[in-house]
Amino acid sequence: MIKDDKRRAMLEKVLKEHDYQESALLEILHRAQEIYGYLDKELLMDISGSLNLPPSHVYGVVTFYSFFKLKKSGEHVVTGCLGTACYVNEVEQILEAIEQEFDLKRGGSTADGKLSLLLTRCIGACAMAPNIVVDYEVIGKATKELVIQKIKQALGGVKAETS
Amino acid sequence: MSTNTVKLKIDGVDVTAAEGTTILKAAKDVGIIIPTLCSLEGLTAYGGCRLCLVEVSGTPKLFPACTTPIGPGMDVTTQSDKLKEYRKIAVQLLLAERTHICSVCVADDHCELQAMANQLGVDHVMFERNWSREEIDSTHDFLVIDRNRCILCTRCIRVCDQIEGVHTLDLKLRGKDSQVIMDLDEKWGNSCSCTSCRKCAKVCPVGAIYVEGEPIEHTKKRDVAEFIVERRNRK
Amino acid sequence: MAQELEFQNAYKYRINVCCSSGCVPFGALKVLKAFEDAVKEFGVEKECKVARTGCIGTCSVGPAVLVEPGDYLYQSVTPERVREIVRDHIVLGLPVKDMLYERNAYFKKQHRLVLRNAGKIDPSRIQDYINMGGYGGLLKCLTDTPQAVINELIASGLRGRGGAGFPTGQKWSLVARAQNSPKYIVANLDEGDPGVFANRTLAEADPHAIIEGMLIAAYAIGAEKGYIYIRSEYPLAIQTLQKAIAQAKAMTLLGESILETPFKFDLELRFGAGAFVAGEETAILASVEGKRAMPRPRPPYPANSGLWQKPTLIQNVETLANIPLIIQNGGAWFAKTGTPKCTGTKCFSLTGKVNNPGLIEVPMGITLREVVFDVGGGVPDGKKFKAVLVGGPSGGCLPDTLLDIPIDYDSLVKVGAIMGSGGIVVLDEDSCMVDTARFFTEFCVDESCGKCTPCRAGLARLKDVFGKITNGAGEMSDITTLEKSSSFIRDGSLCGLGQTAPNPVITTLRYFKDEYIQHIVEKRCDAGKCFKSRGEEEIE
Amino acid sequence: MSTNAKVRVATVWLSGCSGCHMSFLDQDERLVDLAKKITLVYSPLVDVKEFPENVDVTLIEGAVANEEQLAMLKKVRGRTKILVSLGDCAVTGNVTALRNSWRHSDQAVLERAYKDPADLNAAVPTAVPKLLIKARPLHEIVKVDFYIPGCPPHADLINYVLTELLAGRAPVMEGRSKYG
Repeated sequence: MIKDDKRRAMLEKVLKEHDYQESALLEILHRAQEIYGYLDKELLMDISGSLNLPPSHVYGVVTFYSFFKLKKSGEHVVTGCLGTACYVNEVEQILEAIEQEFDLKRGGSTADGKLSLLLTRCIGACAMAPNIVVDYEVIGKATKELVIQKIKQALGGVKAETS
Repeated sequence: MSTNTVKLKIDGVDVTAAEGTTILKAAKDVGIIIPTLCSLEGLTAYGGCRLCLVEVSGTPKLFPACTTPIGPGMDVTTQSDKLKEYRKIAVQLLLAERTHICSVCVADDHCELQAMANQLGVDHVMFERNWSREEIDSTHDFLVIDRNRCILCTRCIRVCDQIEGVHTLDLKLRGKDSQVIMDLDEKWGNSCSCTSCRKCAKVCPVGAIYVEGEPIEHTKKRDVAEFIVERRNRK
Repeated sequence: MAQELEFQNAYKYRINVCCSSGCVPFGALKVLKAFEDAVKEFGVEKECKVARTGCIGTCSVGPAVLVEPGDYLYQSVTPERVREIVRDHIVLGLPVKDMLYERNAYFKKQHRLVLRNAGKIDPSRIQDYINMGGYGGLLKCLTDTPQAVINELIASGLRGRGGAGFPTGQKWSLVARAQNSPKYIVANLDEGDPGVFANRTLAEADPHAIIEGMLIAAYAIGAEKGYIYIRSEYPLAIQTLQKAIAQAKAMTLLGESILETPFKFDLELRFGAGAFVAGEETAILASVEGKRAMPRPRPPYPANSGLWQKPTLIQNVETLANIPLIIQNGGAWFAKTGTPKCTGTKCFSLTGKVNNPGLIEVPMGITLREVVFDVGGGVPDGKKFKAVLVGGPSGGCLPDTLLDIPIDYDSLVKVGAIMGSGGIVVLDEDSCMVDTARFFTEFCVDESCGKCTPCRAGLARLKDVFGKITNGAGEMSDITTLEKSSSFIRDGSLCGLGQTAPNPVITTLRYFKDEYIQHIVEKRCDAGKCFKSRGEEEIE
Repeated sequence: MSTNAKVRVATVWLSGCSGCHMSFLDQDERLVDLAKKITLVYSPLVDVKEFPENVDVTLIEGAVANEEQLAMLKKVRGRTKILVSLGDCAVTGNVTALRNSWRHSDQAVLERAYKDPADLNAAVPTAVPKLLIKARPLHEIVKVDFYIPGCPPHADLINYVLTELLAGRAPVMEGRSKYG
C-alpha cells in the first residue's frame, strides 16, 4: 500500500513537518494511521527507515498502545465501552447480545468482514452509561434492542448519521 | 565519577562508597550479595524483577537496590522476613507465569531463576501455573528462542542495543502479553539487523535464548557485557 | 478589549448551549443551531446571545442549556422545544418550568473554582476567557519575581490533583532550583481511567485556564517549552486546545517575548494512544519522547532529570487550572477553601448507580456521604446503597460505614482508597463485590506495562484466582493467595499503577469478606453476576 | 511421635517415572537405620493392595493426571497426618504437565498413545482412567505439608527430610532443595 504515491506524499509531508525526529514517532504513527487506515509492516518499515529508528523499536511502540491497528477493521465498527460506569450499568449484557446476534467475537469481525466489534476502555460519556458506538454515533443509555436495531440499520446500507 | 563519598550502613555494616553508587554495588563491595535477576553489570539498570528490593529505615517503602543510589546516613536492610517472603513470591510468580520445567530445560543447572528458587527455598508455587504455549523460533542458523522460558528481564534487549549496538531485539505488546521480538516481529532467521553475535544467549539468565548444539556452560558467559565495557574503557 | 466587553454586556440574555463530549452525541449541535434560528425568527438576536460552551456538569440529562441571567438550567433539550424556550423565556420572560433541571440538590454543595468558567464561556473565544478575568494571573505574575510566585503557591497549600497529592509549590521549587537547562513542563491530560472525564471536560470548557496555568508555571520555574499530553480519544478537547493555543499565540500570550516582556514559552500538544499507564509520571515522559510508555524507577526524579534528561515539571491539568486563581487572589485566599492540610476543591466524575451522575467540583473535606447522597441524589430506583469506589480502577471500594470520612488525600489512603484522578462510582445492591474486584483487576492486567514482576505476573495470577472463585472452583486458601500477592504487588511494584492496582482487591477483602466466603463455600452470588460460564478458556 | 511404636510411613506412585522411588532407595545403607524407626505400610515397593488408615507420613511421587489418581490422592490425604510431595512431578507437574500447554490434551495424548500407532482397530481402550483436563501438582488439589523438589530429588535430601520429620522438626528447604 506504500506504493500509493498520493498517500506516501502525505506521509512524507508529515515526516518533514516533524523534521524526521525520533521523538515524533507517536505523532507520525497517529497521522500515518489517519492516512492509511491502519499500520502494516511495510509502512512501519518505511517509517522506521525515515526516522532512522530500529524496526523492533517502532514495532514495540505500535503494539504497546492499543489505539494503533495493524490490521484493517470491518466496514462497520461497533465499539463497546468497557469503562467503569458502563460496566456497572451492564454493558456486558449488550455485548453478549451483539456477539450472538451477529455471530462474531469481541475484538474480531464477522466472516464477511462487514462488521467489527471492538472494545474501548472509556469514551468519557460515563453519565450516559452504558454507551455503545455504532460507526460514529454514540448510543447512550443503550439497550440491547436499540443497539441491535442501529447495527442492522448500518449494515442495511442506511449510513449512520455522523454527529 | 564524583570523588565525594557517602557513609551509610548496610545490614549493620558501615560502608563508605562514592556518591551515586547504587545500593546493590555498595553492598557487593562489602561482600553483601543482594539477589537479582534483571540486573547485569555492564548494562543499564532496569529495575524490573524486584528481587533486589531492600528496606531503608525511616520509610515503609521498599527500594530496588539496583537503581537506588546510596544516601548519607542511610540504614539499609537487605534481609528481613518481609523481604524474604516477597522475594519468594516474586520467584513463584515468574515460575508460574510461563512454562518453566527444569528437568527438560536446556539451562538446567545453569539457570539463574532455578538457582534463585533453590537458594530462597521456594519449594513449591502457590499459584496455578499459566501453561504458556509460544512457538519456539529456531529459524536462525544456531540461535534459538523459546519464549515459554522468558522472564522478560530484557537483558538480551539491553545487550543487543547497548553493547552490540544493533537493537535487533525489543519488546512487543505490553503487560503479560509482552514478548521479545526481532525487528518487526520477524522470525529470527529472517532478521535483517541481527549480527548473530550470541551476546543475547550469553546473558540470558534462563534457557529462553540458547545456542543450538553448544554445551550450555559454554554459552552462558554472563559477564560478557561487563568484560566488553571494561575493555572499551581501557582505550 | 473594553469594546469587546461592552459588546458582550449589550446582551440582555445569554443562552449557553453545552457542546461538550457528553452532550454532542445526544444532539447538542442541533440544539445550538435551533437556538440560533429561533433567536433570529423572534428577532431577538440583538438582545440575546447564543453561545457554544463547555460542560455545565449535568451530563446525564444532556443536552443541557444554561440561560443567563438567573442561571436557568434546561435539561434534555430537543431542537423541537427550542422555539418554546426562546418564545417564553427570552421574549416573554417566563422560564419553561417543565424543562428546568431541579438544581438545588446538585449544585448546592458544589464549589466551582477549577470549573469557574465551564458552561459560562465560549471556549473557542479567548475574549470570553479574558472577560472573566482570564490571563490576569499571568499579567500579575509577570510583574513579580519567580520566587514570589512560588511563595504564593506554597502559601496556597495546593497539592497535585493527578492523584498522589504532592505539594505543588514544593515541586516547583525543586524544578526551579535544578541547574540543568532547558526546562520543560508537561501537562497531563491523559485521563485513562475508565469512568473519569473531569480533565477532558475542563479542556473542552476552559482551555485557556490550562494554558495560563502552564504559563505561570513556566515563568516560575524558568521553562521555555511545554507539552500538553492528551488522549487521542478526546477529539473535541484536542480541537478546543488547538484553537486556544493558536489564539494565545496570536495575542502574544505564547511564543517569543510574551506580552512584550523577555519571557518566552512555546506550547505543543502530544497525543496519547490508549495506554492507561502513560498517565504515570515517568511513563508520560517516555511517551512524549515517542517511546513505549514504560515507567522507570525514581530517583532520578523528573524535577532533575525528566524529558531528555532535563528538569521537567509534570502537572495534571486540574492543578494547572487552579494556578491563575491563586496568583490573582493570593495563596491565603485559596487556602480558605477546603481543609488546612488539603486546600481548594476537587473535581470528580460521579457515575454508577446514582441519581445525578455528572461532573462535580466540591471543596476538599466534604464527606463521601454528602457527595453520594446530597450532590449525587442517592441511589435510584429505591435500591440500597452498597459501596462507593473512590479513585478509579485502582481505587478502594468503601462501604456505608466509611461514608462519613472527609475527602482528602490522607483520609482516603487511610481507608484503602485513593484520590486518583477523581472517579467516584456508586454501586448498589445489584453489584457483586467479588465481581467488581475481578473487573478492576482485569483492567489493570490489560493496562500493566509489563516491566515489573509484581504488576505484570502478579495481577495476572490475581485474575486467575478471581476466575476460579467466580466460576465456582474457589477454595478458602485462595483468599490467602489473594491477600499475600496483593500486598506484594502494592509494596513491590515499580510505579503507581502497580502499587495501587490491588486496592479494589484489598478493600473488598477488608470490607466485604463475607461475599468472598459466600462465593467460595456456598458457591452463591446474591447479585447474580458470577458462576456464569465466561467462555471455554476460563473454565479449563 | 511415640517412642516404642514405629512410625507408619507410606509411599505412593502417581503420574511419574518412578525415578523418585529409585532415589528413595538410593538412601542405601541409611535405609537400614530408617527401617528401625519406620514401618512401610503401603508402597509400590511392598505388597499391600489397599491404602491403610492412620498413616503418619506419606511421600507421593508424581502428578495427578487422571480420575483414578485424583480419587487416590484424596483418600491418601484423608488417611495421612503428614503429606509430602516427592519430586518435581508432585511439586510442579513437571514432565507430566507438559501437555497442559495444549488445549484438549487429555484427549490428544490418549489418541497419540493408542490410536496413532495402531494399524488396525485404532481405539482408546475403555479401561484407561479418564484423564483430567490438566495434570496437576498435588497441592492444587489437597493440602500438602512438605515439598521435596527435584527430578529426581537427591537421596540425601529425601533422607534429610525424613530424618527431620522423624525427629519432630520441620525441614528447612532454603538452599537445600533443587528443582530439575
